[in-house]
Amino acid sequence: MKAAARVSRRIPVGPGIARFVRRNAWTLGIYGLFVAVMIFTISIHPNYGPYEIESLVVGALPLAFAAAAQACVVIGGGIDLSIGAMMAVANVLAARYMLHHDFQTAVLISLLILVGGILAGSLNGLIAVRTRVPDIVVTLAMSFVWGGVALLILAKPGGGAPDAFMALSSGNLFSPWVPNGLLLLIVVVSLVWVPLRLGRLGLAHYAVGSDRTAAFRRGVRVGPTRVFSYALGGFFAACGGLALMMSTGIGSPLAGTIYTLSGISAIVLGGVSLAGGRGGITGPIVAAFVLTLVPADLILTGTDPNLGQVIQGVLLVLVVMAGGLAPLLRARAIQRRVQAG
Amino acid sequence: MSDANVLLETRGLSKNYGAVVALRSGALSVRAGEIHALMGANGAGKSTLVKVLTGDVTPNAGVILLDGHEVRFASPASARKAGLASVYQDVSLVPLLTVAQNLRLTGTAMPAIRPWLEELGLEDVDLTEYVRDLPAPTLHLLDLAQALAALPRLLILDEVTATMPADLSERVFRVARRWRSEGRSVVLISHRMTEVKALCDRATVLRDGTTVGVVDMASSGQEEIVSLMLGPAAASVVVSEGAVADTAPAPRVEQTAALEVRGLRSGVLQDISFTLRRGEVLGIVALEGQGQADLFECLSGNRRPDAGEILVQGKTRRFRHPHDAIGAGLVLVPADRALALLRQRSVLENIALPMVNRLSRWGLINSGAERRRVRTAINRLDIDTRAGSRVMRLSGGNQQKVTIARWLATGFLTLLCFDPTRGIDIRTKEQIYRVLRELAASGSAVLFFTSEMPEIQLAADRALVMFAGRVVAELSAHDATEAALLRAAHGLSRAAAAEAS
Amino acid sequence: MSARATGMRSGRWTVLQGQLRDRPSLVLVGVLLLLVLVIGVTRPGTVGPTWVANTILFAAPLGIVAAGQTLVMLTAGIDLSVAAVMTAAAYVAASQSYFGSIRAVILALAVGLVVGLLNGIGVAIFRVQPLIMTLGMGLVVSGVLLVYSLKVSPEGPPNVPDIVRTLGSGKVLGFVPNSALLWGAIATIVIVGLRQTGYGRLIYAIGDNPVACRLAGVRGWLVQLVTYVICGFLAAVAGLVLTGAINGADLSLGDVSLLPSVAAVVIGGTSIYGGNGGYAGTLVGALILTVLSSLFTLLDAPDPLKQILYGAIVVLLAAVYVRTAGDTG
Amino acid sequence: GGGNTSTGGSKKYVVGISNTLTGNGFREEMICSIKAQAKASGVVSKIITANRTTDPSGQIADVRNLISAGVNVIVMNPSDRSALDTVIKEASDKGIVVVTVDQGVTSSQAYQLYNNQVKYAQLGADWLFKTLGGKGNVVEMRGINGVSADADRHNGFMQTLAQYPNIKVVKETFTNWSLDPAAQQIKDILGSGLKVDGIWTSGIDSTVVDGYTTAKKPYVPTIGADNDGFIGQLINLKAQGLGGAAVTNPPTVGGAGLSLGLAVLQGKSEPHLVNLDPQIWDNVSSSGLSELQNHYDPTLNAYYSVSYQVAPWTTYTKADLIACADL
Ligand SMILES: Nc1ncnc2c1ncn2[C@@H]1O[C@H](COP(=O)(O)OP(=O)(O)OP(=O)(O)O)[C@@H](O)[C@H]1O
Ligand SMILES: Nc1ncnc2c1ncn2[C@@H]1O[C@H](COP(=O)(O)OP(=O)(O)OP(=O)(O)O)[C@@H](O)[C@H]1O
Ligand SMILES: [Mg+2]
Ligand SMILES: [Mg+2]
Repeated sequence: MKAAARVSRRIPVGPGIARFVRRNAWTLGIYGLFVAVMIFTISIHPNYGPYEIESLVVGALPLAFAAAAQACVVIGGGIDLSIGAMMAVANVLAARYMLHHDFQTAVLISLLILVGGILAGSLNGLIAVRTRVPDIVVTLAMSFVWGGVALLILAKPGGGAPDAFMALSSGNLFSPWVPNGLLLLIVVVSLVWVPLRLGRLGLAHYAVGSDRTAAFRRGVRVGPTRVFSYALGGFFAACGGLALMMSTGIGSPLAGTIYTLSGISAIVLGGVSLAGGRGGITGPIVAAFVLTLVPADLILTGTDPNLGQVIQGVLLVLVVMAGGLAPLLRARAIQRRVQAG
Repeated sequence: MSDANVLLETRGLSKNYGAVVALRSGALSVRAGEIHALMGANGAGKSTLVKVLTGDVTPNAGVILLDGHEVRFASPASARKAGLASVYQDVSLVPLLTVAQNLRLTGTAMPAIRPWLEELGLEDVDLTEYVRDLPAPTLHLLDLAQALAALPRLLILDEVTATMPADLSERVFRVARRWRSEGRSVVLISHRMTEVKALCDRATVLRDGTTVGVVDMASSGQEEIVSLMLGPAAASVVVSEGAVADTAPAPRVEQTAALEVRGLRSGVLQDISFTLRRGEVLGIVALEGQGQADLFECLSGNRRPDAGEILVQGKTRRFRHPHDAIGAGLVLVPADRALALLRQRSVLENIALPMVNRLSRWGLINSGAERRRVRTAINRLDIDTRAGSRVMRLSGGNQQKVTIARWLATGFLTLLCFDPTRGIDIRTKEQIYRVLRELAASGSAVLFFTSEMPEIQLAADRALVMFAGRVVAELSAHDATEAALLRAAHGLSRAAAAEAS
Repeated sequence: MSARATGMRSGRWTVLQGQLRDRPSLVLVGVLLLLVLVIGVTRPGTVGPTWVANTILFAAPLGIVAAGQTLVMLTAGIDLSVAAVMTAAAYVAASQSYFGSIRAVILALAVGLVVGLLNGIGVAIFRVQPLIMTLGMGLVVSGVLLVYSLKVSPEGPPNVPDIVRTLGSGKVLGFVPNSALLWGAIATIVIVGLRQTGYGRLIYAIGDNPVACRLAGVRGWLVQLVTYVICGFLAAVAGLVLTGAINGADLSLGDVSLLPSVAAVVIGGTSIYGGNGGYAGTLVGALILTVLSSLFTLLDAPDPLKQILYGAIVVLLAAVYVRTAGDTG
Repeated sequence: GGGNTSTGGSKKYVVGISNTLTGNGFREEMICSIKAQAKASGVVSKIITANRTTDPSGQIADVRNLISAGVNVIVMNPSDRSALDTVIKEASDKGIVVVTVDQGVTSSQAYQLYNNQVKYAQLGADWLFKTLGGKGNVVEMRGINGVSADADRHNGFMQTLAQYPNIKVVKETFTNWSLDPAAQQIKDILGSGLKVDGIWTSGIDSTVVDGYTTAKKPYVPTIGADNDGFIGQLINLKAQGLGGAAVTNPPTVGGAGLSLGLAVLQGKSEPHLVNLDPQIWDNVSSSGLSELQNHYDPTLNAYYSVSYQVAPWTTYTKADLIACADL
C-alpha cells in the first residue's frame, strides 16, 4: 500500500559521497587523468622541479583561460568561435598601450581590457540574441571581425609591457613550486566563477543552457542571461589575451587563433556538454593542463614529432571513449542494483 | 458578461505561428471561486490560450482583463506575480538542475512549498535529484506544488492529470476543490469527460481557435458539450462513449497465441507470464511504477530481460534491438511522445519512419505508395496536419496520434500501446478504441496499458492487473469495473486473483 | 473525416513567408544574386561567362566537401577531419601519379573511405563525441601524412595526375568546367538522396531524435557509420578536385577549406543540432562564400577592413535569412 | 649545462629543434636540413624535435621542455622577434647554445642565421620594376597579414616602390602562403579585366604562373622564390614569353644553423649574427639562366626549395637532405 502510493521512482543512491562521485564522475576523471599524466611525467623526468612546473603553468595559462571562456558560453547554451580572435584583440591592445609604461599603468590598462573583453563578448551575445541567427554562425563571423580589429590595432607583432607585469605569470611570489600564473588563475576563477556558481545568476546561466523554454517559465530572463554568458566568455578571453602578453611580452594580431579549437577540445575533455547546461570550468582548466602536458611529455621522451601528432589524436579519442564508457557501465550497475533491491 | 464576480476576462485573443492560426478569437471569463473547464478537440487552441494568458507567448491581438483592468504579461514570472500561475502541458522544469535549484530559480521559499509537497504526496521526493531523472507525473505535481506556493488567485492546469493514474489525479482534484472553497479560481484542461463533469462548475469550449460557447456543467449534458467541441456536423457521427464496444466489430479471439510471455523479469518486473491471442485486445491496468513500463520495454526489444522467455507465434524470440521486435511483428506506441517523434520533421516523415526501407525500390522511396499509406493512417485517426511540416508545431494530442498512425501505416502483428489515449480528445479516443477493435477483428493482437480504468470495458476483451511487478488479477471485460480494477491495482485482491486463475 | 486543409485567411506577405519558410534556399539565392550584382556594378565587365566558370571552378571543391559536411551535420555530428583528408587525398594522388593515374586516384579515394570508416566506427559504435573523434582523427591523418611525405619523397616528384588535372581545371565546350559537372552530379545525388531515399530520411531522423529512431526499429549506428564514410569519401573527391584546379599539392592544401566547409553548411540553413536543413542551402552557401572572397580580391580596401566587412556581411546575411525564413528553432 | 656523453672519444651532443608551423614545405625542408647536417657532423647523438603548429607562447613552452630534456644546442625558427628573449636567456644561462634561423630575434645571447627578408623583397621588386621600364601596373601578392616576415618583405617592397614613381600597385592580396587562395586570387584578377604588367609574389609563385597558363593569357614578368616548380617554369616557359626571377630564401638555414651551433659547442668562436644575402636568378641574363639550370631538379616537388646548401656551413649530401634521413 505504502509502496503503491509512492510517487517518485527513485534510483537507489548510496550516501551523499557516492552520489557526488556519480554526478561529477567526468570531472573527477579528468582530475585523475591529470594526476596520472603528471606521475608519468615525473617518472620519465626524475629532476622534475620548479622550472618544469613553471613551464607547464606558463604554457597552459592561455589555453586554460580560453577553455574557461568557451566553457562559460557553452554552459549557457551557446558556442563562441571568436574566442581566439578576442584573445588576439586583448593581446594587441595590451602590447600597444602598455609599452613604455610602469606597472601601475599596465595593471590599469589590463582592467580596462578586461572591461573591453566583457563588452566584446556582450556584443557577440547581443547579436546572437537579437538576430536569432544561430550562435555558431554569429561567432564564426565575429571571429573575422575581431581578427580584423586586432590587425587594425597592431599590423604586425610588436609592442611590449613592463617586466613587472610579465612577472605576474612567470615569477613566483611564495614558493618556487607555486608559480604566480597558477595563483593568478586560482584568484581569477575564485573571484569570478565561484560567487557566480553559488548565486541565482549562475543558476539562471545553467538553466538557460539546459532548456530555454523551461528557464523562461521559471522566471529567468533568457536573453540577458545568454548575453551574460557571452560577456563572461569575453572576460575570460581577455584574461587569455593578457596571459599571452605575460608569457610572450609582445602583442601579435594572430596570437589567439589556435585557441578557439583547442579550447573546444579542452572543454569537451573537461566534461562540458556541447548541448549546454552541464559541466563546470575547473574540468576544462584541468583539461587544458593535460593538453599542455602531453606534448611536453612527447618532447621529453624524444618521440618522433610526426608521430607525436598521431599520438595526441589517438589519446584524445581514447580518453573521450573511456569517459563515454563509464556512464554505460554505471547504468548497468544501477540496473543490477535495482534487481537486487 | 456584467458579472461582478469576474476575476479574469479575455476578449478576442489571437495568436498565429506563421501561416498557422493557433488561436483565432479566444474569449474566457473566469469567476472568483469556481473551477472552470477549458474544453476542445486536439489542436483547438487550449494550450495556446493558456500560454497567451500567462505571458509565455505574446498574442497577436486581444485584451486580457484582470479584476477589470487590462493587463499584459511579459513572462510567466510576471503573470505569477499578478496572481496567475500555470502548470503547462509540457513539463517546464529545467531538466539539468535539481528540484531544489528549480525552486530557487523561481524564488520559492522552502517553508512556503513544504505544505504543498505534503498535500500532493511528494514528501518522499528527493529535492536534490536532477529533474531529468524524475518521471513526468512527479514533475507535473512538483510544478503544481510550486504554483500553489505562490498562492495564485487563478491556477491553470493544462492536462496535468493526463499522465497520472487515478490516485494521483485525485490529489490534484483535492487541491482544486480546496482552492475553490477558499474563493480562488482554477482553470482546468482535461480530455477526460468524467473528471470535468465531476469537478467543474462551468466550461468554455474552443473550436478551431475560437470560443464557441460557455456551458454550465450542472445543467448541460455530455452531448451538448461534445457537439460544441466538434461542431454540429461532426457531432452526429460521434456516439456516446459506452457504445464503442457494441458498435465495433465483434472480437473473434482465436486460439493461436500471438504473443506469450513466460517468467519475464526485468527492473521492477517479477516473474510475469501471460498469453495474448490473435484477435484479442488485452488491457493492462496498474498504478504508477508497478512494472508495466519494464514489461513494454522488454516486449518492444528496447531492453533485454534478465530472465524469462518471449514467444511470438509459438517461437522463442530474443530481441537485441527494437529492430528485432519489429521484425517479429511487435510494435510499440510509447507513453512519452518525445521519445517517439522527430520534432523537426514532417508528419509524413514521422509516420513513414519505420517503413521507408520497405517502400523503396532501387533505393528510391515509392512516394506515391508512401503518401497513400500515410494519408490512410492520417484519415483513420483524423490528424490535424495544418502545421504538419514540423511535428513539434502540432498540438499535443495530434502529436500523440502521429505515434499511433505510424504503426497503422507500417503494419504489425501485435500492437503494444502504452497509454495510447493520453491527452487525446473524446472523439479521437473513440476512434482509437474503434481502431483497436478493428485491428483485433482483422487478426492482429493488441496489448495496451491504460491509466484510465474505464477504458478497459470500452476497448478490451480481458484485463490483467499488475501490482509490484506481478499480475495480481485477471478479469474479463465484463467484470473489469472501475471499482474492481482499483481494488486489484492497490494490491487488495490477491485472493480474488487467486480465484480467477 | 479527412485532415483539415491548409487554407487560412492570410495576407500576401504571410503566404510568401510561408513559401520562403519551406524553401529557405530561395532567400540565399537572392543574397547570392545581390552579391554578384555588387561585383557587376563595382567592377563593370567582370561578370561574364568566364567569371562564372571560374567562380564555379573554385566553389566546386568547397561545395563537394560541404556536401559530406552537410550529411554529417544533419545527423547532429560534425567532421573536422575533412581538411586533413582533402590534403591527404591530394598528396597521395600526386605522389602516386608516378605509378599511374588510376592507381593514384583509387588510393586517394581509399584514404577518404578509410578515414571516414574510422570516424564512423568511433562515433557510431564507440559513441565518441563527433567533434573530438574527428578532431583527433584530423591530427592522426596529418601526422601520418607527414611521415608518408618524408618516406615517398625520394620515389619521384609529386605530380598531379592527368585525369585529376582534367577533372579539376578542364572545361567542356570551352567554358563549362568539368568540376562543375562533377559537382552537379554529386549535388543531384545528394539532394535527391536526402529527399527520396530511405537512407536520406534516416539521416534526418537520426539527427532529430535517435531514441525515436531506435524505437522505430532503425539501426542508427549503421546510418551514422555510412554517413561518415560518405563524408570522408566526398572530402577525398574534393581534395582531388582542388589539387586538379590549382595543379599542385602540399601538406596544408585542405586547411583553408575547413572553416568554410562548416560555414557553407550553417549559412545554408542546416542546424548544427541536426535533423533540419539540406544540401540545396549548402550549395548556395558555398557559392556565396566563393563570390564573397572574389569580391574581396577585387575590392580596394585595407585587409583588416575587408575582414571586418566579411564578418559583418555574413552576420547580416544570416539575419536577413532568419527574418524571412522564420525562426527554425 | 652538461649532459654530454663521451662515446668513442668524440663528443656527442643532443640537438633540440623548435618549429611552430607544420605541413609547410619550407619548414619541413628546414628540419630535414638540420637532420642531414646532424648526420653529416658525426658529433650528434640524438635529435629531439618540438614540431607543432603553435604560437610564441606555445614555442616558449616547447623550448623550456627542450631545456628540461637536456639538449646541448637548440635550433629554432622563432615565431616572434622578441617574445622568445626570456627563454633564450634561460637556455643560455644553462650553457645551451641557441641558434635562431630563418628569422631574427632581439636577444643578444642567441646566435642568429637568417635571410635578410627586407633585401629579399627589394631584390625582386627592383628587378621587376626595372624590367617594366619603371612604369606600369603591378600586383603584390603577400604572405600572411600580421606576420613579421610578411611585414619585413612588404617594407622592402615599399622602399623599392618609392624609387619608381610611375609604378602603380593595382592590387595587394594576402595568399596566406597557401596554394588555394593564391590560385583563386589570380583567377579573379585575370577575370576582372584589370591591366596587370607584372607580379611580385611572396613565394606562392608557380601557382600564379599556372593561373596564367590555364587562362591562356600572355605571361607578364613574375617574381617568385627559389622553388623548384617556379624555376622549371622560368626555364621551360621562357620561349612562351615568361620572364621572371627567383629570389633565394633557403630553408637549409636550418642545417647551417646547426653547423654554427655545433661549432660554438666545440669551442670555436663564431659571430652572433650571420646574415645571408639573398641572390636573384633571372631567366633573362645568361648568368641568371645558368644558375636556374644548375639548381633545377625535375624530380622534386613544385615547392621544394632548390637552395640545397648554405655555403660554407652545410656539409651534408643533397641525397641525405632530400631523403630527410634521420641519424
Ligand atoms: N509553435 C507553433 N508553431 C506552429 N503551430 C503551432 C505552434 N504551437 C501550436 N501550434 C498550432 O496551434 C494549434 C493549437 O495548438 P494548441 O497546442 O493550443 O492545441 P490544444 O487545444 O492545446 O490541443 P491538445 O488538446 O492536443 O493539447 C494547433 O494546430 C497547433 O498545431
Ligand atoms: N505483411 C506484414 N504484416 C504485418 N507486418 C509486416 C508485414 N510485412 C512487414 N511487416 C513489418 O514491417 C517491418 C519491416 O519489414 P522488413 O523486414 O521488410 O523491413 P526492412 O527495412 O527490409 O528491414 P531490414 O533492415 O531487416 O532489411 C517488419 O518489422 C514487420 O514487422
Ligand atoms: Mg494542449
Ligand atoms: Mg528486409
